[in-house]
Amino acid sequence: MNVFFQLLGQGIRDLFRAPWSLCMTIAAITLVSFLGGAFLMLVHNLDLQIGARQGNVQFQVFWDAQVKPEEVRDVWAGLSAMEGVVNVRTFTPDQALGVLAESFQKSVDLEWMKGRSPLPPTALVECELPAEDGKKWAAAMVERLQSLPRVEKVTFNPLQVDLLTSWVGLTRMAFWPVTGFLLVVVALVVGNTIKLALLARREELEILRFVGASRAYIQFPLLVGGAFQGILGAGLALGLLKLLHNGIEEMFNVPPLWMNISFIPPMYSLAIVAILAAVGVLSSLVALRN
Amino acid sequence: MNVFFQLLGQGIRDLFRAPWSLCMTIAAITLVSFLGGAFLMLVHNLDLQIGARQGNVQFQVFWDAQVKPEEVRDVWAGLSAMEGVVNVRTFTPDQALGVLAESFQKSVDLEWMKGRSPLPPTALVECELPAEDGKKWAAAMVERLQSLPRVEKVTFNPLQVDLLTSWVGLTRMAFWPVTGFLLVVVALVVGNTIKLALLARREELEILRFVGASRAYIQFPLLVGGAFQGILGAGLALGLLKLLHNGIEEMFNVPPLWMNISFIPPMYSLAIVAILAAVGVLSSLVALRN
Amino acid sequence: MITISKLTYSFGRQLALKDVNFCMKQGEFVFLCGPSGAGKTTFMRILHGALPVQRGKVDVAGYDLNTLPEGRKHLLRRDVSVVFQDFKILTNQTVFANVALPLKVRGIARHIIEKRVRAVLRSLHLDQKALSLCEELSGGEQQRVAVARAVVVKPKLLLADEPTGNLDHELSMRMMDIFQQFHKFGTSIMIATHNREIMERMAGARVVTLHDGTMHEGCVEPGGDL
Amino acid sequence: MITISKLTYSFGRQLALKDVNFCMKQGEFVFLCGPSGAGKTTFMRILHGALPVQRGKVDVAGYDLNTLPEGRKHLLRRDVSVVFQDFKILTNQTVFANVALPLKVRGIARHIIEKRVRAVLRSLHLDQKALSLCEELSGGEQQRVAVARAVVVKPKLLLADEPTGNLDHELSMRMMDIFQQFHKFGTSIMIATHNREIMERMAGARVVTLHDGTMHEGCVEPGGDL
Ligand SMILES: Nc1ncnc2c1ncn2[C@@H]1O[C@H](COP(=O)(O)OP(=O)(O)OP(=O)(O)O)[C@@H](O)[C@H]1O
Ligand SMILES: Nc1ncnc2c1ncn2[C@@H]1O[C@H](COP(=O)(O)OP(=O)(O)OP(=O)(O)O)[C@@H](O)[C@H]1O
Ligand SMILES: [Mg+2]
Ligand SMILES: [Mg+2]
Repeated sequence: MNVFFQLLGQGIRDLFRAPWSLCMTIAAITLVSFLGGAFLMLVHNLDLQIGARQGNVQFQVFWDAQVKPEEVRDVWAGLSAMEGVVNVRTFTPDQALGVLAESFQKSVDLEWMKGRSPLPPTALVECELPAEDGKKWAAAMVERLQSLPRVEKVTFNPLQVDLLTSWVGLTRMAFWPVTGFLLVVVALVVGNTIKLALLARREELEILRFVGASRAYIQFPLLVGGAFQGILGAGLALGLLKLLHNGIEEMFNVPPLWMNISFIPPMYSLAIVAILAAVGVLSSLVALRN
Repeated sequence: MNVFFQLLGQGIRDLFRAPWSLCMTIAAITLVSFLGGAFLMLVHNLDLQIGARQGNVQFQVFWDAQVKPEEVRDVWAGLSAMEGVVNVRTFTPDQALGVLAESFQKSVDLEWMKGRSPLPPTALVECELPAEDGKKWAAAMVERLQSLPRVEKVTFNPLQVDLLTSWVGLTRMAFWPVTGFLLVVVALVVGNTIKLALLARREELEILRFVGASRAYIQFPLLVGGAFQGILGAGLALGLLKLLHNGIEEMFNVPPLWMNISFIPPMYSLAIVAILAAVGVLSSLVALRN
Repeated sequence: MITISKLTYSFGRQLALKDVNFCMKQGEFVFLCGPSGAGKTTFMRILHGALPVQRGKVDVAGYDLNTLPEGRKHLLRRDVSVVFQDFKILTNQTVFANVALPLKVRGIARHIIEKRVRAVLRSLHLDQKALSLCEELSGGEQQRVAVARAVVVKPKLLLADEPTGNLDHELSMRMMDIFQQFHKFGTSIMIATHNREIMERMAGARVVTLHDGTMHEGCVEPGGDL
Repeated sequence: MITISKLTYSFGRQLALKDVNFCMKQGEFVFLCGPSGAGKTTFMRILHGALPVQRGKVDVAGYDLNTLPEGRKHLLRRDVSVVFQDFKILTNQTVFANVALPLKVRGIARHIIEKRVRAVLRSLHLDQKALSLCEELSGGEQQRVAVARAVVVKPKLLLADEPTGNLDHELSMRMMDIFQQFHKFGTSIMIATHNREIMERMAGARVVTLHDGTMHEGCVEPGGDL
């Protein structure tokens, strides 16, 4: 047990004999696992969005353009109380105009139209579709919305869910290749450092063998070194990812996305650390074999 | 002269004795100089935009919403022939609606409004402001545009130029710190490789000294090695940058930007290669000193 | 202790050992002679498993080297100590660390290591240098560190390759005294050497001579040539 | 050739040379003796500028080592060749490349290098090994490579540190023959050695002995002790 801890310490101390090389490696691993983590965060958040929207459907309600603001306001207040409604977003004519102006990226000044916007009041009503008879229920919902005062038109668009789903599918498809690629890069980088360390210490390891050190005694510190680099790199990457997350958490929480970016769950973080440690150990093993 | 070329070859051959280390370094240099080059390309293109728009001003022309498409079409055709006009972009009511729909990112279906868009026809007229009496000229221009048939409103907005200018100023301000930082990173990376190479060859260099090699004989190949790494990394980075450029050349050539991305000019490319070569040599020198 | 029959070894096309038959009983003391390039070092490297047995049968300290797997060679090397011709010490570590190394890899307790290393260093006049880095030692001092590291584990078999090449007469004799002491306590010893003085000291000892890869038997004749 | 007065050198608190006065005329042949750790290697390292002159005055082959700047040391080293105790050969290069190295750094033409290296290798029985990597050589062969590299440039002064430690009697004598040949052609030679046989061969030669850092004069007495 004593020897175990001694060799553990040895493995880490040995790395610091070439601090430059170690720094470069850690930097490379951190960068790569950061990219991987960011990708994972993307997938995770898409998953969450899908989970939140799965089976939901959006109804778009357009009022008569001539309706008074006061008239719709009451109706809007009542919308969220309707059966099956999950989320309601509304646009006054001026709000719609604002979105339009934004889309021109200020190259067209629409300020002068303010107060006499030609656009109609609009609402996006998101409903949870019941598991059975979804279509019938949706038709009934359209009818109910249509019957609200001065509504001109109601459309609904289950397509959005399909689009999002297919995009997530694409990301999922890319997930394993991308992850695999990143892991290979990490393995190469760690393997390279360990190989350089081995090269620098070839004589020392030969001497260890000649004075009767067992294979485990020689190799264990090197494997520890590999694992340590993986863990350190992964830890730093997670730290950076958290920083990134803090930066962008609220960024997409604006129309028309209203998305709150979540950090990857603790299990994933643990998995990243574990996988990088494993890759470190494996690539050390391979470096040792050659 | 013979010895010169011999030592030149030696310097490069020596690098390939540690091909792994060389690869990592070249990769790092390439990455860093690629970032630097991309940044330079950004600055260069902003410069070009500024150059193109300097002193230009945009007039926004809004027609009566009830005007017939045929009526405006003739007027639009005549716009670019007006004195001082550089560029004209026009939006039919449906085109404006399309931009609006896009801004909702398809979460609001505006298809049903097609053909009965409530938006007015619009035009963006970009004019070159004469060096003198710009304000007066602009006022006259507004008047001229206003007098076109069925025009409801004309606004003009010299602010855009100021905004762009100030942004370019910001980038310029960031230019030297960012470039400096990147160069330091390159210097560290090259210096590190050279240092590792020196470490591996410490004995060999000692032996060279002991058998009567002059300082130049020993150091020249190392400096060549540094320069070679810098040049190779810079070359690869420029290649990558060209690829990036091919990919994004047309990307911003869409409303409302209409920007054609230019590649950095040959002089800049040469400068990048030269600077990286110099950094390589310098960091080798520093590695030698310690 | 050592039983070898028909051992042949070649580096590529360079034949280093040719049909060597050799037998060494436990507790024997053998000098290995021969001109430069005769194959002495090659022979010793095969004995402790640094080179594979290409042809023939080799048995050392109870281990059959023809079949001993790489993963178990450390067991052989715990019974067989080697003093290398080029020392093979860790130059960036202290004398003490070098001599303690073989004890450390055997998992021996720290206070025992301390005691045994000190004793060996004293007997080789290295106690002053215990905490010096090996790269700061003179050639003779480094050679003595190599010997100290080999004997500190009290091996069953000691292979010493030219252990006195950098030592003056007095120290060479001192080293032979130490070898003889270990020999008395049962260690089998094989010394490859060019040094006639130390051989003459051991009148009557067994001498085997390698020449162009073949082995010849003999013994030290008191005061004379081989 | 060498003029030294009151040379003192210490590694930290370890005093290696103490108030050494020494003079060597051009064409002299000197043995440097002394027990292990006496300071022989340190003395030689100072002579070719590998260690700085801490105290005292040293003049070698016309160069004042007290003032010779680092950038001009290679000139000194083109006149003074050294055979190092630990060889210092490039183990990952061939014998030929190693011996050619000092000629190459002097910018000598390839065909001349070829001729001179071949000749030196032949005289040291290394011609068979010219294209072998040095790490594949036996200890004695490596030592001969080190000697070949030192003499191939026909130096004004040759410093040889224990050049026969790994050589058998016959080769040691052969090497002394070579040294004597160079000596005849005017090279000044200083050999640090423990080997009495090669000293006895040069009866009457000058011997200086280092002991605990101080130097004593003497000469080889024919057939006897020093
Ligand atoms: N790794 C190798 N590859 C090729 N040839 C080798 C290798 N090692 C040794 N040899 C050759 O094998 C022969 C025997 O070498 P060895 O080292 O056993 O000699 P030795 O008897 O120890 O000589 P010395 O007294 O000079 O140390 C030599 O000719 C040497 O050049
Ligand atoms: N770099 C160094 N740092 C500290 N001490 C040193 C260093 N080099 C040598 N010494 C010490 O200086 C003393 C003289 O060493 P030197 O190598 O000159 O001895 P030597 O006469 O050549 O001995 P040998 O015959 O064993 O080669 C020794 O005690 C040695 O330990
Ligand atoms: Mg040998
Ligand atoms: Mg010495």
